[in-house]
Amino acid sequence: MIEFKMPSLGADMEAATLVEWFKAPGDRVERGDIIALVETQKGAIEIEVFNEGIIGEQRIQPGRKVPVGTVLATIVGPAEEEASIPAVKTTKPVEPRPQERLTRAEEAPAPATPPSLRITPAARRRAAALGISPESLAPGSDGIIGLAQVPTGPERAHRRGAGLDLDEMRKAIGAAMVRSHRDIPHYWVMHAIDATPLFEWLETQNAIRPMERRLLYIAPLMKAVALALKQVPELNGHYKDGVFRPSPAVHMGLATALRGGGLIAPAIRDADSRTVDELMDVIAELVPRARLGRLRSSEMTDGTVTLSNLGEGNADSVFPLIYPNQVAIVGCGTACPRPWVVGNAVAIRQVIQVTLAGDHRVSHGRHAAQFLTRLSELLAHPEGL
Amino acid sequence: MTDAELSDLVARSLYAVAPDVEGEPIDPNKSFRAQFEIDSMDFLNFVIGLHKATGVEILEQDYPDLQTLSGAVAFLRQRLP
Amino acid sequence: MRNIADDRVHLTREHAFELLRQMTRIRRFEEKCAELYTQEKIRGFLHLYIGEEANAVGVISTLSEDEAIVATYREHGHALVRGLPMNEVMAEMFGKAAGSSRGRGGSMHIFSARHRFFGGNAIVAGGLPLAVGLALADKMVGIERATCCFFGEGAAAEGEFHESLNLAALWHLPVLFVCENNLYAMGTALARSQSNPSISERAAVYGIESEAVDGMNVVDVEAAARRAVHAVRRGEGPRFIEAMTYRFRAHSMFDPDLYREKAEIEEWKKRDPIMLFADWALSAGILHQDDRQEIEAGVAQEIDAAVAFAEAADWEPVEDLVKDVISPPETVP
Amino acid sequence: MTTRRMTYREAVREALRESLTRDKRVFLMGEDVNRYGGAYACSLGLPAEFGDERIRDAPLSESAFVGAGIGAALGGMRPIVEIMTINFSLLALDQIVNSAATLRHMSGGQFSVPIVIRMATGAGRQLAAQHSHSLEGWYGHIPGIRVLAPATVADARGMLWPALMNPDPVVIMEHATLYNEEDELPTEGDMSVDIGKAAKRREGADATVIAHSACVKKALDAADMLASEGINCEVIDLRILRPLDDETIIASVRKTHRAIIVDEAWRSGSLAAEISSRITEQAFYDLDAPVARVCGAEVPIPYPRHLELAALPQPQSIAAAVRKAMRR
Repeated sequence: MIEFKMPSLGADMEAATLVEWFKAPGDRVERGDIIALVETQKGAIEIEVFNEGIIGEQRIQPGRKVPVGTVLATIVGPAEEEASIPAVKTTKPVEPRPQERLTRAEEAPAPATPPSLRITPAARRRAAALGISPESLAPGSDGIIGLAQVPTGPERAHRRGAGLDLDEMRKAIGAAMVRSHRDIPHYWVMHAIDATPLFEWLETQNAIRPMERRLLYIAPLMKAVALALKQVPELNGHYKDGVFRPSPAVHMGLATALRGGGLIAPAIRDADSRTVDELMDVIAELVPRARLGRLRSSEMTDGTVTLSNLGEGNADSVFPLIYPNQVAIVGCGTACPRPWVVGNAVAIRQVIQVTLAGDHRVSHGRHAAQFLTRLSELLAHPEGL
Repeated sequence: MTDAELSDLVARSLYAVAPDVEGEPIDPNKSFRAQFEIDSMDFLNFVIGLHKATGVEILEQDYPDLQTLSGAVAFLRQRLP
Repeated sequence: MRNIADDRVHLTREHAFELLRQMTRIRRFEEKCAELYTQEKIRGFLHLYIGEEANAVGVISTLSEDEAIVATYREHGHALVRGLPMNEVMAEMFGKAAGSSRGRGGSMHIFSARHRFFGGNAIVAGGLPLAVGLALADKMVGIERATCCFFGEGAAAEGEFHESLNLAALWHLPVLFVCENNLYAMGTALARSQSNPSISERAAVYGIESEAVDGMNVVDVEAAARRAVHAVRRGEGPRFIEAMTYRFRAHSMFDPDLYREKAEIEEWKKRDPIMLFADWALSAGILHQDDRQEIEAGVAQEIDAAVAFAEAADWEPVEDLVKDVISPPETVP
Repeated sequence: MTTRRMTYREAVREALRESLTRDKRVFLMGEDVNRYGGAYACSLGLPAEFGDERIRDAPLSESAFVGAGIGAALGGMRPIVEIMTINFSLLALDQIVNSAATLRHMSGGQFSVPIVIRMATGAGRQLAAQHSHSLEGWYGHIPGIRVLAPATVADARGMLWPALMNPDPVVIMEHATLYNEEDELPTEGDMSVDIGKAAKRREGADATVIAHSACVKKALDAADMLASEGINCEVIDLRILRPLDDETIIASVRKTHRAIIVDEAWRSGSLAAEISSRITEQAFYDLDAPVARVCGAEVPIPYPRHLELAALPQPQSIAAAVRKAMRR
């Protein structure tokens, strides 16, 4: 049986009204016979049949408007009295789809300045690179902030927090932490680690090293943290637009306090694959530079995780907030002598309380525990770092 | 070297590692850390600077003697030939 | 065998068979296209040539293979007679990459460089200047051959028609202009648009020898074309043929044919060029009933194969969308 | 290297002579190119050297002779078609847009149309509203053709041959006020120039002035005026209007942070509008001032001298736009 359908007579024809049947059920039709008249938006058109056979059922009665492709009637083929022949297939052609839009709308940045502020795009960018808020800049006489109104670089810096407006930095830290607190579902897991082997190893190392090659404990600590993170990819990377992207390398932001109250976390790239000595060199070069506001933009933005070490003060432990869009931060308290169970006895050991803050959208406590366990193993054998 | 010269040398070494505090007066009996937020990294660089300027060997166990301006001057006076 | 050297028609059995076969190919091919159109296999505009087959067949059978053809958007027949494989033409109708224009042109823009078939021009009269230029190139280089340009009578209202006829006559260029006068420019009857309905008379005022011929009679068309094309090749300047013909179908698929009387169409259908020629050839004993069946069977087979080919062919990848807007950089000095 | 002084007109003529000599497929066709010597006398003397066939007078049938040029190109020739002014080219627009520009793509890459179409463009000679317009931007809109605008004598001399060797249709816009400009050119050697890149006509750090054709000279005059005020302009000569050389434009704007586009054509929907869009698309964060445009007034070009001058970009108006971008 063949289905005779409302034909498509033009790309702009969507439907038509059946006006009249020229053939009745039971009539024999030949290829090319006119069998009906339909009314389109362009006028009445006679429609022809492309098969031969006998009209079966007429499903649509005159006066009805139907879309293209609607079955108007059935036609029984000549050799079809008993056997049934499959209907003519009228599958639609696979239309080549227009290129799909792969780009997603970027997360709209929160307006950093009130709309009334008139600042050129180039000036806004330079200000951002210098960590300067546009509102703090004095516009030119025409009320516009252009490149001419933005300091050209750190050399214009004033004392304390040279090159950096610490008030502005405070605001920026505040904004980032508000966002962190608002958007990231944090959890914290803390573990006390016996770091005595680390300090003993350092003491022997530094005793035999020339002064310029001496190590601070931050260098092996960072190496150990980086290696431990490598084992738990859920703690190293970025979460953005609902998607977590783990990072194959560990670029470790090092939270660095600035004299005068600022805080900055320049990234040390590939912390996991550098030697302890290399890390020491990088930190020694980076920290003074950070304090002068002479960081490179990549160092400001490339971190995949952050290490916050309060080891120099008298803090037992720290519960840090994750720097968005990272997914974890490691906080270390001050190493201090504590009673520690060794075998069946209590001994005095140098203990560091290490806290891992994680993003619950990406990881959970078990990941943190894995990390802390691994870190503790690594610190037990500092010579292996 | 006079104490005044040694004091000047210590100050210059400090300013070298923390140029952002250069010119600020130094309280001779207050620790650098408390006055200028000098951390262990700055301190290590400071010690290296003193060594380079004077040739004096400084061990880790000497570090506590070098936490203040007056302590550092006394240490150097004692070690310098 | 195609005989292009003679300026008279020799109706051998072989030649008659070929004339009938070519007209039948066009007819059946287009009937199939109409069907495929209603099934949405073919889209866009589809202008059928049914009723006018004698013109393409009569004229093109007098041309050599290297003589350029410029045609219009109603050019399926011309492409097939010129020798473009039906598979390629059908794939083009489908918009497939195996089509003669890689599927980019569709029904209105069939091109083939290797057949010197220059389209497929959907701007009425737009092809005339191109034909003049092709002939100019031949003349400047010294190649003695004709360029054949087909167009409808609607083109005679365009400035490009007059400019081109003037140029061809002025420069004595080897162009054969063939006006297929089917009496309607889309829905406008000739008498409603032209102060003088004789197109051949217009050509004559440019000093171009012109002739009106019965476009429903393939032998008459071929005879006129033979005379004209030989004169053109001999360097006698352009010639003009006005073939009086009729399309049996509407202008395009989506056309209710409001502008002409059914009786008029029926009257013309009595002069169906295929029927006329077949009846004559049969009664004259040149062809036999078996020949007709052989032709129909062969054509049906060719069409089935072409549809299968087009169905199976691939679409051009979307990545190639902007390919060939301009030449690839490596070909640019 | 020895040089000699020549006008833009002579440069065009030399280029025609070179092309006709180097390649037998080349011929020149257009209104009054033979007996008259060309409306702008570019082909004066050439018929005696190359004959009537190759310096071919055409009737006033822009559509037919441009179309015939396209046909001849399809037939293996390398035609140069001259259209007297860009206003008249509108009569041939059907052939340029519907045939020359489409044939390659529409035929699935089977045909190329190696035609060169030359036309005079622009205002400045009191020829009023039907001989003075700058419609280059319209041609710049069309994919499938290349559009050149020689602003210097060297470009007038050197663009034609590479244009002829290009397999695609090339339109060359010769500004009517430039024909009498003079410059020194080498007496020998290959004169061909690149027809893909824009050119930096003046180096500067403060603002980028982008111009083409006759406006390049005006932009350079403006830059001289501004230099005495301590403003250093970079002047870019577009040279090629399609495809636009984004790279050169954007690199300059990234450096200067300011862009001023000079275009003799009407502002609305202009080439200047296109360039402005590209700058904001590609260099938005580098901008220290809104992109500025100095365009022709939106009127049919009037006949009287003072009104015609007022309708066109001038060095003073260009300088004013630069000062505004500098917030001076």
